[in-house]
Amino acid sequence: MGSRDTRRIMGPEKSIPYSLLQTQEKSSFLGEDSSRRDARSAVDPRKYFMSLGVISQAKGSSYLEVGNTKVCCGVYGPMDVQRGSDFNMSCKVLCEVKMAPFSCLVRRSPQPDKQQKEMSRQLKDALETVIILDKFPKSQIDVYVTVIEDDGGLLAACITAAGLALCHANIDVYDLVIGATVLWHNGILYADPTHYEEEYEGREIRSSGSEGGQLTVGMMPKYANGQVTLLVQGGQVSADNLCEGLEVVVEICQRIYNLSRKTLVEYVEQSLEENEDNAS
Amino acid sequence: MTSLETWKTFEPESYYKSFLEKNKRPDGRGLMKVRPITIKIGTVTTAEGSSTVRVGHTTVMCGIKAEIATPALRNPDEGFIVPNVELYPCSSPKIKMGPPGEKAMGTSQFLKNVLHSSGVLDLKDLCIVPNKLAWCLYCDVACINYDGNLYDAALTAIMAALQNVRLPVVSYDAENDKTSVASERTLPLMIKLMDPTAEDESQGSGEVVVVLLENGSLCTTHKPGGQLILPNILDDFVKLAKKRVKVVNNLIDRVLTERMDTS
Amino acid sequence: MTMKLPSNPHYVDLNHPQQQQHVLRYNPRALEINSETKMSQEVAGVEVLKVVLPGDEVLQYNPDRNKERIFIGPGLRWEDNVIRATRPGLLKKTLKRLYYVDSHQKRYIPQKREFVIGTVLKKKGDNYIIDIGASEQATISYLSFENASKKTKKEMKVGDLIFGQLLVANKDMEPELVCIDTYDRAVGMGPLPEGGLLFNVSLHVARLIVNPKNSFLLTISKMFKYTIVVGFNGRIWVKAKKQGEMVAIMNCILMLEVMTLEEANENALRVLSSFSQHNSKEATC
Amino acid sequence: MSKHACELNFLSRSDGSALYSIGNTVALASVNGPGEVKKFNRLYNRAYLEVSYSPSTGQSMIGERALESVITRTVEQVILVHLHPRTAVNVTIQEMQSDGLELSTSVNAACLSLLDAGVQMKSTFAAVTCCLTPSSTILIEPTAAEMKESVAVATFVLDGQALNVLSAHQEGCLNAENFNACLKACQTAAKDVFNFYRQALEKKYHTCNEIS
Repeated sequence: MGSRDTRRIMGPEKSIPYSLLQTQEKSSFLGEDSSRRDARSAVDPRKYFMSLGVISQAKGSSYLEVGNTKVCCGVYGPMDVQRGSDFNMSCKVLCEVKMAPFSCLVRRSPQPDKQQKEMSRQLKDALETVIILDKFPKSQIDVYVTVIEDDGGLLAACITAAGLALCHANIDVYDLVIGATVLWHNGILYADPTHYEEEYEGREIRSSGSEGGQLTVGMMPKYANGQVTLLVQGGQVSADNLCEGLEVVVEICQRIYNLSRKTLVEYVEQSLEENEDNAS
Repeated sequence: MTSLETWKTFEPESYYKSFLEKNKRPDGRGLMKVRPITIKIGTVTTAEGSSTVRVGHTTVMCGIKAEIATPALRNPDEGFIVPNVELYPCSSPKIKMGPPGEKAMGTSQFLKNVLHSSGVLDLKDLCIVPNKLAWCLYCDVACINYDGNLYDAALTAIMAALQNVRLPVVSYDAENDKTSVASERTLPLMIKLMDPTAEDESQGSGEVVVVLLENGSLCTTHKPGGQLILPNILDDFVKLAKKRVKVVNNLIDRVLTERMDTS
Repeated sequence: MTMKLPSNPHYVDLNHPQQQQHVLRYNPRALEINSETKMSQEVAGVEVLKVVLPGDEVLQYNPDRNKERIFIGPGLRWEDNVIRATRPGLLKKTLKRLYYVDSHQKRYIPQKREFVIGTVLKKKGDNYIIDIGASEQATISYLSFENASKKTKKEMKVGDLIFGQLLVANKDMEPELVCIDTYDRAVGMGPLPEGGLLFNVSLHVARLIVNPKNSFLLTISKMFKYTIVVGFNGRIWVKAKKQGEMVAIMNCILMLEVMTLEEANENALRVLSSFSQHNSKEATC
Repeated sequence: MSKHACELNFLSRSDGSALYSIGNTVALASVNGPGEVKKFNRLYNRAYLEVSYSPSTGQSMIGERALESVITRTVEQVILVHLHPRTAVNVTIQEMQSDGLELSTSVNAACLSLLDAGVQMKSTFAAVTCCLTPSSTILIEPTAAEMKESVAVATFVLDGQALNVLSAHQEGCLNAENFNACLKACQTAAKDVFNFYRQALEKKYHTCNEIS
């Protein structure tokens, strides 16, 4: 587990996850009756649950559940830049995605690894185009995302959670940013894949030239009738499949967008009522 | 900034003193009253055992991942239990990115002491085949919202998660040294019903943590410096903790029984 | 357990407050102005009461109840009508009812009006930055030297030694050094000439040898001619004709750190006499 | 009560140092008094206290860091930190030989080195470790072997004046009465430690300064 980590309690030198010892029975992408494992049709996304104000001391915070993927995001409002960094007119966005050790089937070491760094960088790119940066010169916004459980569509969930938390922190944004993921598996497009499907697709051998891949999009549905802020695509997909996939993703983002707008509006109404009754 | 906050930032002492005179706390609680606790079990499907505990605003999630390891030479028939606390920067402005700070390390060490001295889990039960195979339980406590009282929340979370752990059956045949692990997780852990509860009181500069077992015996006290206190104050803490032990334990049992009949 | 040292009149052990009294003698006029530290007589019978640890209760003092006034010197703290010690050391009481704790320290904490030896670190604008061994560096303006003026600036290189008095020294401000007294006279202060030897001792040894009643330096002066400057920050500068003599003097003074004054006296004589025979032998052959 | 031994002013380069041992646990503590402080931990109204503890064998792991934080918070409560703002006091403790009593030896060594350095303090403090054997007798300052079979181990740091509890650390399970009994035993034992401090300091102040 890397160098001896002196700041955490150490277990035995070598310990292997028991899943390696389990007999790997032949697993298929689809369930028995050729529908998806969790009995969803190819296009409809998983169940979404959103809530705001989870962290009391954060300027803005949100908690998002996409099926089993659970993500919590805290935004710490425009604060002055650390000493020593030079002056710039636009605001600096600092993103950090942290995955809890128990968030995947195989325990991840709590020390930061490549995937988390890469995801932080991608989230930073997505958010830098969303926040109106020159509204906060000489300042810095910290966005911390904690992944409690990863069951597929992680980057999309992080983007949606960050978008909600930014709005809750009432930081000026062009529009509420939403993330969505689609997956191709031998020609068929599946929306909102689970971790199992992603894993299965990732292990697929590409030599036979069969179509397959995954597309994650972060977009702002309403601003200037739809702007894509981030597009990450892996695997081999033909051009027209990609365009068709993009339409499906835009349509999914639209539906999530309505849901998150509803949550935000409800939250505002609820806090208004609270102000009234403790004001009266 | 409302006038209250300006007062708080400029003269913190007088702000807190005004509350202490009426022996209240800024969030309206009496000095001795404890924050409401809510416990949920099995909240993370990827972990063998998991729990979410909210003590007032402090929200803590504990996930237990089991792995197989060879037992240490010194005690060949014992498994491992490795508690660790991760204080994520998202939980409070005071916590910075980077390796665990003093607070996180102190709490991890505290949890290790409690688990070791309370004898809640006998490490021998974790052993599958002496000096060959043993379970190693990584109990990671992730703090989502840090608002003080981390000791109590973390300990309750681990206790609840330990009782929610389900391990697969492991069979090992000696000749061809092959271990096979059943696919579903069935086997619960043998928890000796003495789950400890921490009662910690932090008044401004000092904090006292008293951990009590169900039969009222004291399993860990931890007072790292801070305010000088008279010995009899320690007894008040012990009485206070006794009251709370019952409250928290039947809360965990209730949640466990609900879990039993649903699953 | 009060342990009384034989307080024979001629013995005066020096400590901060005493030292200030000792300093004031140089410029009598300054005496009247400075009414804050009560002048205690020349031969003050300083009564050593006992060894105290921090937190020991020295005495109860309630301003409205007991009438006579007492003074609290360094190392003591008055808190809700009880005087407690804050430093380990010998509790001492002068005749003017001034209580203080004389403790052995190596770390110098700047006190007002104390003489210190500093080394020049760098020149900053019209100030020199001087290291006096305290937690912050002292500053001295180029004007605070004898007959210094806008035009005739005192040139000091990095590493020069300077002997000055602390004009400003408290916990909230950076210490400031001056090399002139209230009449703009140097009175022995100022940059130290080349060729001396600087060494460090703990603070109580420095205070010990400066005490006028202490004949230790006189016994050394019987053997060699030397000039010596003692700073209260534990730095001592010695200059004699030959390098060997300077080292001998240094060793004699360093003996004080570990043994009592009488032992140091005898050993010093022994060391110096063997040193001088060695010189005379070398001179003859 | 196992034998205490101490040597003050053991190191020449540090402002205050003490080599202290209880039984065969030996700790060397050295203090560098209110000195220069690094820029980022400069506090405008008080001294910055830094304690670094290194064990006798191996690298300092999380256990040693927890010990460091306990000692820091204990010493911070006793030193008059407001007298020296914008300075740093660092206490370095090196465990020379450990036989179970790491915490109490290093706390006492730290106190002695602070006394040697003459840092201004509210009061002295002393740590006493006791353990409860299965036959519920209380052993003061046990060796590592005795601690292994004992049911519970408790360490109390008490202040010099009213023997109040400054810090407490207890492991192993015991009921409330035993806990109080342990506390009482430690308080009586602490008196001897304070006398030991007094003798050490008196020895130091009588030899050097005897001027007649």
